[in-house]
Amino acid sequence: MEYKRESVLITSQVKITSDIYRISFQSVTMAQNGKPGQFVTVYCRDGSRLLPRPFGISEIDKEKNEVSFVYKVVGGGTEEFTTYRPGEFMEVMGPLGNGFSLDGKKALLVGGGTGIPILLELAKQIKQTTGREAVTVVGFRDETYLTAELSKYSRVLVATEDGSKGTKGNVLDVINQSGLEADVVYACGPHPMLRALKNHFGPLQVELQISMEEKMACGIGACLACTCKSRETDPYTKVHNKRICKEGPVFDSNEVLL
Amino acid sequence: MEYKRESVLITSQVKITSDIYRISFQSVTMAQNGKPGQFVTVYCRDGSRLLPRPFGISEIDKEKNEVSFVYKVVGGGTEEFTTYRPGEFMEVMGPLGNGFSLDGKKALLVGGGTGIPILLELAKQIKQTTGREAVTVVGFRDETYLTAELSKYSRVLVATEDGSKGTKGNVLDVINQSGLEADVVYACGPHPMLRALKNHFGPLQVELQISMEEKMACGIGACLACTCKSRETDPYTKVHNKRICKEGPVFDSNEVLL
Amino acid sequence: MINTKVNIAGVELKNPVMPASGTFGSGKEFCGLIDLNRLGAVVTKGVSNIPWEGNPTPRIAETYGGMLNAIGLQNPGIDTFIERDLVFLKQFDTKIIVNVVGKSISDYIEVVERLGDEAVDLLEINISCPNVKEGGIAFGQNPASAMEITSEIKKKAKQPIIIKLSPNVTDIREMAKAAECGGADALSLINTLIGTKIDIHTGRFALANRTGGLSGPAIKPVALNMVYQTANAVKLPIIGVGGIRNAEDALEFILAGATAVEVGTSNFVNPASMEKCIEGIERFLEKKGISDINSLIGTVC
Amino acid sequence: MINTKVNIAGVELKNPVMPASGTFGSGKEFCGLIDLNRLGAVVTKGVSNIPWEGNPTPRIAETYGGMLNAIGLQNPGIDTFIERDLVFLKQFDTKIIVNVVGKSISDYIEVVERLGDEAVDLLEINISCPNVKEGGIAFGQNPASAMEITSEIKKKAKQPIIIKLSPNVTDIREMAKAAECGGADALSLINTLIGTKIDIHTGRFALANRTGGLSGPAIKPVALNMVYQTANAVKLPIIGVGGIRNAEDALEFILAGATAVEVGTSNFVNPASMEKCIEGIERFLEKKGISDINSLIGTVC
Ligand SMILES: Cc1cc2nc3c(=O)[nH]c(=O)nc-3n(C[C@H](O)[C@H](O)[C@H](O)COP(=O)(O)OP(=O)(O)OC[C@H]3O[C@@H](n4cnc5c(N)ncnc54)[C@H](O)[C@@H]3O)c2cc1C
Ligand SMILES: Cc1cc2nc3c(=O)[nH]c(=O)nc-3n(C[C@H](O)[C@H](O)[C@H](O)COP(=O)(O)OP(=O)(O)OC[C@H]3O[C@@H](n4cnc5c(N)ncnc54)[C@H](O)[C@@H]3O)c2cc1C
Ligand SMILES: Cc1cc2nc3c(=O)[nH]c(=O)nc-3n(C[C@H](O)[C@H](O)[C@H](O)COP(=O)(O)O)c2cc1C
Ligand SMILES: Cc1cc2nc3c(=O)[nH]c(=O)nc-3n(C[C@H](O)[C@H](O)[C@H](O)COP(=O)(O)O)c2cc1C
Ligand code: FES
Ligand code: FES
Repeated sequence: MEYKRESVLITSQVKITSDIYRISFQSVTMAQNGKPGQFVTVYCRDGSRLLPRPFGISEIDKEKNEVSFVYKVVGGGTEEFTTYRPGEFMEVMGPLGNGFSLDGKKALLVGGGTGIPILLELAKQIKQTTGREAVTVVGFRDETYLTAELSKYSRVLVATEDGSKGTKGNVLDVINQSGLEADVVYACGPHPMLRALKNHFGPLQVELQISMEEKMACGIGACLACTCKSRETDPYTKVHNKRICKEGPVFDSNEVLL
Repeated sequence: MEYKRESVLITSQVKITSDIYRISFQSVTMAQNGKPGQFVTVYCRDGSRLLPRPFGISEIDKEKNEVSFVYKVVGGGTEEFTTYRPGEFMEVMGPLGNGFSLDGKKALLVGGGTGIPILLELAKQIKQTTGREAVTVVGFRDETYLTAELSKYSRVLVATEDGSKGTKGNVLDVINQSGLEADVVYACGPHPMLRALKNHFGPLQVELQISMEEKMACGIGACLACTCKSRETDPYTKVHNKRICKEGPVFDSNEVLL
Repeated sequence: MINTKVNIAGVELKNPVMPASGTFGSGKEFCGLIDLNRLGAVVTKGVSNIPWEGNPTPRIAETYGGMLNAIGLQNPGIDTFIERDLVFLKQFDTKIIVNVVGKSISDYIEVVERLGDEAVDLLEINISCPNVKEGGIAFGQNPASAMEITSEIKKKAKQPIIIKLSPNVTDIREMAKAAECGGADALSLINTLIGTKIDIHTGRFALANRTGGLSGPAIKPVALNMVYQTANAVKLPIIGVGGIRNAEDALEFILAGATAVEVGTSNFVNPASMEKCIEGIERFLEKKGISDINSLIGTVC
Repeated sequence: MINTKVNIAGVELKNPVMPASGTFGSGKEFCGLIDLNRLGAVVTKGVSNIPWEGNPTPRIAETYGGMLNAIGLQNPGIDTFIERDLVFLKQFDTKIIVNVVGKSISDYIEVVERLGDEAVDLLEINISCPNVKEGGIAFGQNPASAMEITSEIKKKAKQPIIIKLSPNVTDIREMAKAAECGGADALSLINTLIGTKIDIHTGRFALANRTGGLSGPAIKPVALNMVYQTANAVKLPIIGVGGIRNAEDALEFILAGATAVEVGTSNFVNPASMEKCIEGIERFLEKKGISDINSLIGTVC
């Protein structure tokens, strides 16, 4: 088994927008086994919060054995994480889930909100393995983030709802306006965005890999908390409920109900 | 009302034995209103621990508005407190309870275990107000602490169970051996010690003020968690259950059942 | 202007937040810590016809996210209560709810009758204390007994009566319906869940009474479900109690069907809990553009 | 040498610690995290006669010191279970306890009969799941139904049967006695307490199923009390469940009268919980100079 639960050393914690932070930590297991699209779960120090918080891996440095994720403060757990300092330890399990499958085809990356960070490692590995830069379309409400980092590995197009940066509108508006095409689309973001992408690329017969979210308890496939309705029967219970933490979080968009 | 619940600035945290710490913090209310024998309650950060932890005030610096208490690590709460650092804040309520009554009489101070620290402020105030040094008898299992500080304000006699320092035995052995006499005895420590003191000084008609402990929830007299059996009816419910947090923690030894 | 006034059996509270019985005494000790005038009401510690001594100590024990208590209803009895506590409480601009306890129906009635001509707004009849041998929960775990005591008290009570229910039952709706049939004007729930704790080092129970009542945030999901179930089973106004720490918790109970809420254990954790709750509710209504809190009651879906 | 072996209805466990049903799958996912050979037994997720889909998501919600779940017993059914999960579990040097669920008595019996010739040590009959409409808790809140299903299953079972009780009852002792009368060989308790949570921002329940089962350290005092009450009401061996996090918690249950314990929610908080529990128990016995864990069972006073 490739995942472990570890007490990991925090190497950096950076506030990157008003409510989004990036935290990096050291883990041989997670750095060496981790893939873009996989996630880690983080355990709170405060005993009143029991369940692990899942976060997609945003960057992997195999040489330094360092893994990063980017999180938005939305509740007690993420609030707590902002107090962690480099040099301290935190409890993490990973790498978990399946991750994106990279096959060298012409790729388009699409992200919205907190779905954006995981595209970073993906863009990096696509560039490293294929030598080509993918196109990345990212949508924000107003405040943008990570676009500079993404630009190191891909051509970045931005949409903001209020039009303060890039195209006014959403990622679909950018895709339509720029007439973006691809052989495979990787997407992570809110359900409405994923649904719109499915409606757009489905008829075009373009492969669409989407990353899904659901509340989790175990994070490793044992509790059946995090299922989604799937077209095929799931390998575990032979019904049509795939586990997002195990068979996912990345699914072919044709495979799951959105 | 003289007590307040406040977020107080921690000014120092010192480890004084293998498992005993002193923490000092700033509070105008507690420094200005606090008396020897009164206590404060400290609230944990970890949400799984709800109830305040009571600690006797060990020192008060009215000029610096600084208050200290000394605590032994016995469970989750006190374990947590050891991680607090100067410059951080902690939640404290106080000053609570009645405190010792000082009346200028010839005093003997007797303490055992974690009952010792509160004698420090008491010894100091006795010296300051009467100009005379009281005698302080302190009993330990093995590792001694605070004896140097107590010596600044009183003549200190030590008992250790293993005989490693001072008299081998307990505080009563010291009192008997040294033939200590007094007009008033102030005592804080385990029940067996308090009982022995009562048996010794009771027949001699010596006033004995003892500080009691009980599990507390409110710390301010509202919940009736912390009662002890009393000879007189209590002012609150008119039965015979005085509240240690309100009518106490200091009682005349004749007043309460030990 | 936002309306936070709610109505329990004809009594208007300026807001839906009040202390849970037994966690606030009669308010005196909290006086310098919070402003009693801010509260929708004050609910007093349980009062009996004569003084009660309560249980031996230790009476409480902390548990994970909660606490156990077995105070055993120590109280000064109705005489001292009227002379002292009620006089004290009347100074404040808040409603007064007296929690009534007894060993027998006639005990309860004695207290209720003594309060008949006093400036008390509501009576909360505690048939759910798990920490006394007679009375208390004995009435609260059986629908027939609950109905009987309710109707007997209702005959004599000059103030509207709130029946406080125990969660230690198979179906809270049956108990609620029994109280409704007996003539209750309102319900409050939940009292504590029966629980215990053992000190493995001594091999003894942590409480002198062996068992106690579990309260605090740990029990909130249970309380919230019972309030929801009850709100859909009876027509009476409901006061939600159990683990409420802040406005978010209070609003959950209101959405589940409570007209008002009581804050108990959280008063020990932070005496400012109730005030924060009230402010938080106001802020929530403002932010959401809801002009009347009553429009939220029971709207969960 | 210290003895940590305990005996449940004739089956000897190397130590009293095992996972609670539904929190450990059939063990596969925990394989790289802990050593299954260390466990006294493995208790599987509930298994039914045919595959069950379970409830819609969200199926869980975190609560203060606990969690709610409404998985709804999704499982592959007995065929896949025997072919895959049982084959997997047989590799390990630990006892196998299969948690059995059904919508009707005959559903339960079908599963029990299918397991008759399998290498299963004990059957845990789940009559206490609060998250399914039929079956489950319907049998677990009524003594007569509990007795009936127990005796019907007992007639067909080749392995000893453990009846898993629900805490959502007025008097757990009555339910325990009913199971005992029906022929149960052992009892396990508690399953989850019914609870709910509301998202005040959306005005909707946090769970698609509206209500769920509350588990985790929050409920430990309730579970411990029920184990204590039950141990004093019946002669059957008891497996204690509810909020156990560590050796101290486990020992509390043993002092209260449990012969063994199940660790549930804590497996999510720290997969190493059970191993730590086992080590902690060994250390405690050594330190206290207790040579046999059985001498501790039910000794609280
Ligand atoms: C596979 C996966 C990858 C994710 N990657 C990221 C990421 O890269 N960056 C990021 O900011 N967020 C990510 N999320 C969402 C993130 O897990 C939640 O924002 C976080 O758990 C909130 O914790 P909290 O304590 O602050 O919030 P609270 O609302 O207080 O949490 C309460 C409970 O709900 C759960 N929860 C709340 N929101 C979510 C959610 N959206 N999805 C799943 N569980 C939730 C928490 O884990 C916790 O158990 C991801 C979620 C999943 C499932
Ligand atoms: C008036 C008073 C003054 C005290 N002064 C001191 C002091 O100066 N120095 C010192 O080291 N200790 C003192 N104590 C004891 C101190 O309160 C406990 O050691 C402390 O609460 C333990 O907390 P914990 O979380 O580490 O232990 P845990 O055992 O985990 O605590 C669990 C619960 O039990 C309570 N508790 C545990 N032990 C005691 C105890 N002995 N008395 C009351 N409640 C307890 C805790 O407050 C908490 O609610 C005093 C107690 C009282 C009542
Ligand atoms: C220390 C203590 C004393 C209590 N005394 C009473 C009481 O006298 N009468 C009563 O009806 N309920 C009493 N209760 C129960 C509370 O009013 C309330 O129903 C319960 O604690 C659940 O709410 P909480 O979780 O907010 O504390 C008491 C609770 C505690 C913790
Ligand atoms: C996610 C989850 C799934 C569960 N599934 C089952 C089940 O299939 N069968 C069963 O008898 N109990 C089930 N339970 C109940 C547990 O086995 C246990 O009785 C309960 O959670 C209390 O223990 P805990 O506090 O240690 O979790 C489940 C509990 C959880 C949290
Ligand atoms: S979170 Fe447990 S199966 Fe996915
Ligand atoms: S702790 Fe509440 S009365 Fe003393």
